[in-house]
Amino acid sequence: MTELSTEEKMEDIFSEESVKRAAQARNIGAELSRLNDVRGDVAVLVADMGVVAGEFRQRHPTHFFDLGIAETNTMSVAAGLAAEGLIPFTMLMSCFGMLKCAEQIRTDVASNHLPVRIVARGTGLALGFFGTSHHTVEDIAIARSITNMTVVAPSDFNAFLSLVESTIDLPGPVYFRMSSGAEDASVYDSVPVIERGRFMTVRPGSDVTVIAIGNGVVAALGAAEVLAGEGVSVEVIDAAYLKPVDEQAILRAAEHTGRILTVEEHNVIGGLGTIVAEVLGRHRAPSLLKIFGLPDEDLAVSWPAVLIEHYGLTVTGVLEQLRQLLAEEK
Amino acid sequence: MTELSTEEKMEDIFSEESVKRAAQARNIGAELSRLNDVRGDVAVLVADMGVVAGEFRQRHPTHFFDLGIAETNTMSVAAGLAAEGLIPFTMLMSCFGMLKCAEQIRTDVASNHLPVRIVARGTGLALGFFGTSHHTVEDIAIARSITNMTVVAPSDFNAFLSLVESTIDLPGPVYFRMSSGAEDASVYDSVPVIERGRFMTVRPGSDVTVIAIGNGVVAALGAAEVLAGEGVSVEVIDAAYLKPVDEQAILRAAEHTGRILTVEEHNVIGGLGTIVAEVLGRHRAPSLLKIFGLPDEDLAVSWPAVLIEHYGLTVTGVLEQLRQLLAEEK
Amino acid sequence: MTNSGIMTEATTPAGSVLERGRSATTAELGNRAEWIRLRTIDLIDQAGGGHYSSTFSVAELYSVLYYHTMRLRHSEPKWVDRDRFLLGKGHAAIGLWPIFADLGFFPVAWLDGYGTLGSPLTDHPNMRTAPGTDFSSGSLGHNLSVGVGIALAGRANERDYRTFVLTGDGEIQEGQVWEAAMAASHYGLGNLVAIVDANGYAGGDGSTSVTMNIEPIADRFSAFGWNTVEINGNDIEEVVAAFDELPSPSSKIPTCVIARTMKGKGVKMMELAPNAWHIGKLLTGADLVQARDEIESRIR
Amino acid sequence: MTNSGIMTEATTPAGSVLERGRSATTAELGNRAEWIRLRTIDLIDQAGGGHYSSTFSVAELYSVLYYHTMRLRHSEPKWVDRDRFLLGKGHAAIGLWPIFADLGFFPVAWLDGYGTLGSPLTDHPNMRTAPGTDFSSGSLGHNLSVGVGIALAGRANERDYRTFVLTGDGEIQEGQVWEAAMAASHYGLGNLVAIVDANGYAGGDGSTSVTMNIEPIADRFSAFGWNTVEINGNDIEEVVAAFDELPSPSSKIPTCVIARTMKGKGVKMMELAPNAWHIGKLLTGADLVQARDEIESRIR
Ligand SMILES: Cc1ncc(C[n+]2csc(CCOP(=O)(O)OP(=O)(O)O)c2C)c(N)n1
Ligand SMILES: Cc1ncc(C[n+]2csc(CCOP(=O)(O)OP(=O)(O)O)c2C)c(N)n1
Ligand SMILES: [Mg+2]
Ligand SMILES: [Mg+2]
Repeated sequence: MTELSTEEKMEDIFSEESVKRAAQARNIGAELSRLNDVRGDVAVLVADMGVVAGEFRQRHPTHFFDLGIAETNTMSVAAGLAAEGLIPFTMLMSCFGMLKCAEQIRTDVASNHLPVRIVARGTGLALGFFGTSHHTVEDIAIARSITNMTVVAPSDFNAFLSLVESTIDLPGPVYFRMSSGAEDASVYDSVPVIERGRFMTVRPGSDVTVIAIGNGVVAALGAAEVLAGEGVSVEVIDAAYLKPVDEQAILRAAEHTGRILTVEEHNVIGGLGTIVAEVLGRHRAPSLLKIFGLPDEDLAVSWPAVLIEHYGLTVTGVLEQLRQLLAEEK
Repeated sequence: MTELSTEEKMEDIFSEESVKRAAQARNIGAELSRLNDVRGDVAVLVADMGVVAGEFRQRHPTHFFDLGIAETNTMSVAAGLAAEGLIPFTMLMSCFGMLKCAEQIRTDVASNHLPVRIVARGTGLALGFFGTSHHTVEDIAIARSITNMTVVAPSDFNAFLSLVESTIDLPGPVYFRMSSGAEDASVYDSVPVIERGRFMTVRPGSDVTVIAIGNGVVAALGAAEVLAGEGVSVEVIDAAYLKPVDEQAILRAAEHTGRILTVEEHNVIGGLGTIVAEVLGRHRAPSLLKIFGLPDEDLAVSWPAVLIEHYGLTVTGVLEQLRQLLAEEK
Repeated sequence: MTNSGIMTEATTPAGSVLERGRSATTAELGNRAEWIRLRTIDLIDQAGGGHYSSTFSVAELYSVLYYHTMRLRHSEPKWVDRDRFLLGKGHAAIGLWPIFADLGFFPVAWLDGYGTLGSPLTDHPNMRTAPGTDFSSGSLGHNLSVGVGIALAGRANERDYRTFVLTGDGEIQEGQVWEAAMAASHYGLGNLVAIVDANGYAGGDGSTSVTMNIEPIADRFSAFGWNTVEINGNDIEEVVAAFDELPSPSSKIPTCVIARTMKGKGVKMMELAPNAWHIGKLLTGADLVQARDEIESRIR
Repeated sequence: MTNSGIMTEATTPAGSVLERGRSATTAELGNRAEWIRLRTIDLIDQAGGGHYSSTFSVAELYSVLYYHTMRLRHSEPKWVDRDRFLLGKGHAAIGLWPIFADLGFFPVAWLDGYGTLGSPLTDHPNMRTAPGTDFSSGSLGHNLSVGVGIALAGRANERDYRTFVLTGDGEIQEGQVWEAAMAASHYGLGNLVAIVDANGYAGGDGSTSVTMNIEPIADRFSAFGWNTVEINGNDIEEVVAAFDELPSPSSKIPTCVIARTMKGKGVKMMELAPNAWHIGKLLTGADLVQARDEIESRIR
C-alpha cells in the first residue's frame, strides 16, 4: 500500500484543502448560487457545518437555512419549502441522509412528488475515518426502492452540473449520490449531456464491459488504459442514472461483450451490482457478471484513501477483477 | 370485486377482532411470554399501542417497555437493553419500523451485532386504509442492504414460531417481516423446521415455480390447486429467509421448471423479485421470470382486503400471472 | 342530514375572501362543531372505520379555525395568501372533509365516495388528492417540521400568511417535533402557530401519564422558546379568544396553543372510554342512535 | 511521553475495584486532564487527524469520571457492576483511549497503532473492538437513548450501576435526545446521568446561538422532568462536587449536568477559534510546540 502523507490523508470533505476548493469557482455552493441568480427559487439547507454551502450562504441569505444537527427535521422542512414552490437542495453528510431520513424522504418528499434535491456528500467510504457509523453503503438500495425517486450518481463535477441542471425542473425528488470524486475527479472534459435514464459510454470497447459509478469510473478508465496496452478492449460505462435505470445499456453490454464487471462504493447487496444482475435476470440475458463493491461484512475504518486501496477500488483493483473476469470461460 | 362486510373490513390489526385474537393462545405476546418464562432474558418494546404485546405486559411487567410514539428512541433503547444481555423484541407498526429507524437499526443494532428482534407488523398493504404513509413496501430492500441483518418473512403463525425459536440465540439482529397472514393464515399444519437461509417447498411441482412470501404463499397454493385440476403442476416455495437467501433453491427452480413467478407485497423494486432476478443474473441461470408485486407507483389507499384484490395478490391474481407465464415461450 | 341551524359557507360566492377574525357567534361556531361530529359519524359509518374520539376532541378547534380565524378564499384552496393549516394528527382528517366541501374546495358529492377505493379523501389527508390539504400527513411528528418550512417560505417569499399545525399530544412524543420547535424559535417564526390537542391520550390503553408522560407541555414549549397559551379547547369562546390574540405573523416568537380537550368529546360513551374508541370500534344500533341524539341535542 | 507527575492506575493490581468517589486531589485530577490533552495531541499527530477542540472541552470531565467518580474494576472492562459511560459525542473518543489503557482495559501498546488500518481504537468508539467502550457512537443523538436502555436493564436486572451519557451541546439538537429525555424521566431513571458538554459550538462556524439555539439547556431538561445542575465543566472542583452529589441510583429522577466548558480549552489558539479546530486542521511546527508547552506548564 502506498504511504500517504498527512496532507493526502486529510483530503476528506472537511479538510482545509476541501474548504479551499470550496472557495473556488467550481463548487456546489457557487453553482447553486449561480442557479439561484437566474431562477430565484433555489434554497439550500444544511444540518450544521454550513461551510459546505460555500458562497450560497452569503449571496442568498434569505434562501439558506441551517437547521442544526437535526437531519430528519431538515428533510421535512425542505418538503415544506418545496410545497411553497421552492427547490430546496439539502446538503447532508451522506451517512445521515438517506439512511437517517428514509421515512421523511419517502413520506414527506417522494409520496408528495416534491422537488427536493438530496445532495449526499461523502458516500461509500469517504467519511470512513470517522467510523462505521459514517460509512454510506446502503443508500442506493433504499433510494431506488422509494417510488417517485430519481437516483443519480455523478462521477465528476461536470456530471454533477449536468445532472443538477437537467433535473432542475423535475417535479419529484432527486437523490445525488456524491462520491468524493463527484467533487474533484475528472471524467468529462466539459459538461456532458446526460439524458434521463441513460448511462454514458465513456470509453468504447469490445472485449469486456465495466459498468461503474462514482470513483469506480475513474478506476475503470485507468484499468482500461492498462489493458489497451495489452490489446484488450474494455468498454467503460458510467451508470450516471440508477433510477430510472438504463436497461438497454445493460442488455446491450450483455450482448456485445458478454462480460460485465460492476464497480461501486456500496454494499454488493442492493446497489449497482444488484441492479445489473436484476436486469440480466429479468430479461434472461445471460452474461458473465462480476459484482465488485464493498463486501457485506463489517467494514474497516481508516482514511478514505487507505480504505479505497484496502477494498481495491483502484486502478489496480479493478484491473485484477477484469483479469479474473477475462479468464472466465464464456 | 367481492363486497366486504364492515366486520371483514375492520379486520385490520387494530380491530376488536384482532384484539380478541390477541387474547387467545396463539398470538405473539403469549408466545414471547412463554419464551420468557423459560429464558428470563426476553424483553418486549412497543412505541405506543401496547395492546399488541398482549399478555406479555401483564405477565412480565419488568421486561415490558412502552416508549411512546418515538420509534427511533425505541430502537436505540432496545440496542441498550441488548448490550446488557437482554433479547429485546421491538413490536412496531411496520411503516414506522425499518423505514423510520433504518439508521438506528444499522448503526446501533446491526453494526454492533446486537440481538434485537424487529417484529414489523402490518407490512405491505395491511395498514393501507390509513394512507400512503402507512404502506410498507420498501422494508426488504432496506433490511437486506444492512450488514449483519437476518431477514425472515413468516407466511403463517407456525412459521413465525419456528423462526422466532430457531433464531433466538443468534447474536445479531433479526427482522421479521410480518404480513397480515403471519398472524392468521394457514400454510403449515404444525411448527415447521426452517433452516437458516433455506426456502421451504410447500408444494412440489414440475411445470412452473412460484416463489412467494407472506400472503403470497397462500395465494400461490390456491392457484396451484386450481391449476392442478387442469393438469398443470405448480411448485410453491415459501421464501421464508430473505437474508441469507437460498440461492440453491432459486437455481434449482430455474433448472427444474425454468419458469419462475415471484409474489410479494412489496415494491417490485428491491424485494423478493429483485433477489431472485439478481441470483439468476449473477449465476447466468436463464429462466423465464415474472416479478409480481406492488407496482413502483403511487399506491392506492383503502381497506387491506380491497387493496389486495385491487393489486391481484389473490388466488385469482396469481392464477392469471401463472397463466401468462405458462403461455410464454421458453 | 341537512345543515339547518348551522352557519355555512356553501352560499358564499366562489373567490370571496374569508377574512381573519370574521364574525361568527359562539352558537354558530358551536353548532358547526356539532355538525362536524355528526358528519364524522356519517363518514365513518359509510367507510366502515375511522377515528371518532380523535376527531371529536378537535371539533371546536376546526370550527373556529375554518369559520372564524383563518384567512381563506372560498373555492380557491390554493390561494397563495391563505393561512395554512397542517393536520399533524392526520387521523382526524375525516372531520375536515365536510368543512372543505362546505368551503367549496371540492364538490360536496365527493363525500359520498369516502371510504371507497380511489376516493381522493382518505383517512389521513393527502395533499395530492384532497384539495384544501396544505400538506399530507400520516406519520405523526412530521408536520410541525413541514410547517416550519412553510413558515420559512412565507418569510422568504414575503407573504404574511400564518401557518397553523395541529398536533396530537401523543404526537409530541416524537423527537422530530422538538427539532422543529427548536428551529421555529431559532428562526423567529411568529407566523407559525402550533396547536397541541391535549386530550390526555395517545393510542395506548392508558393516558399518556401512564404510557409516556408529556407534561408539563407549556413548560416544554416555553423552554424551547415559544409563547404558550393554555385553553379549554372544547370551549368555543376560549378558542376564539386564543386565536384572536395571536401575535402578528411578522412577530418573532412562535405561539403554542395547548388546547385541553376531551378525547371523544360530545359522546358520553367515548368520553368515558376514549381509547377503546381510538380505532377499531364502530358505532352501531342503539349506540349510534344515542350518540347522534346526544350531539343533536346540543345544536341551538 | 512519560506519566511523571500524573496519578496513574497503571500499577493498580488487575481486578481491583476502583470505588465510587475514591480519593484524588484536585491537582492530581487536573494533571490527569492535561495528560489527556497531551496524549490527544500525540494521537492526532500520529493518526493525521482528529478532533482536538471537542476533546479538550471534556478533559476535566473524563479525568474526574474515570479517576474519581465511576465504579470500575481494573483490567475488567466488562465487569457487570461497573458504572457505564457512553460517549454520545463520539468524536472525542481519542481522549478516552489513553485512559482505558491506563486502567488496564487493553495494552498500552495498542495506542501505537491508533490511526492505522485495523486498529481497534478509532475516531469514534466501537464497542466491538475497543474494550472499555460501553457502547459505540458516531451518529450524534443516539447514545442517550441507548443509555436509557442500559439504565432500564439495570433496573430489570436489579443492578445498581450508574449510566453516564456525555453529549455535545450541538448533539442535543437531535430530536432523539428529547425522546430519550422524555423516556428517562417517565421511567424514573435516577440511575441515569446525562452530561451536556456545553461548549457553545457545534460543527458550524458560528456558535450554536447563531447556527441553532439550544438555550436555556437547563430549562429544557427540567421541563422534560430532569434534575439539572450547571457547573463549570473545566473546573475540577466543580465537576467533582457535581458528581459527588448525584442522587442515589435507586432514586427516581434522572440528573442532567450541564457542563459549561470551552471548546479547545487549554490551548489558546483553539479557545480563540474553536471551530476552525473542530476538524480538518493539524497542529504542526511552532503551533505544536506552543500547544504542548501551554499544556505542560499547567501540570503541577
Ligand atoms: C410515527 C407514527 N407512529 C405511530 C402512529 C400510529 N398512531 C396513529 S394515531 C396514534 C395515537 C396518537 O395519539 P395523539 O397524538 O395523542 O392523537 P389523538 O388520537 O389522541 O388525538 C398512533 C400511535 C403514527 N400514525 N405515526
Ligand atoms: C447525526 C450526526 N449528524 C452530524 C454529525 C457530524 N458531526 C460530527 S461532530 C459535529 C458537531 C458536534 O457538535 P457538538 O455536539 O456540540 O460537539 P462538540 O464537538 O462541540 O463537542 C457534527 C455535526 C454526526 N456525527 N452525527
Ligand atoms: Mg391525544
Ligand atoms: Mg459543542
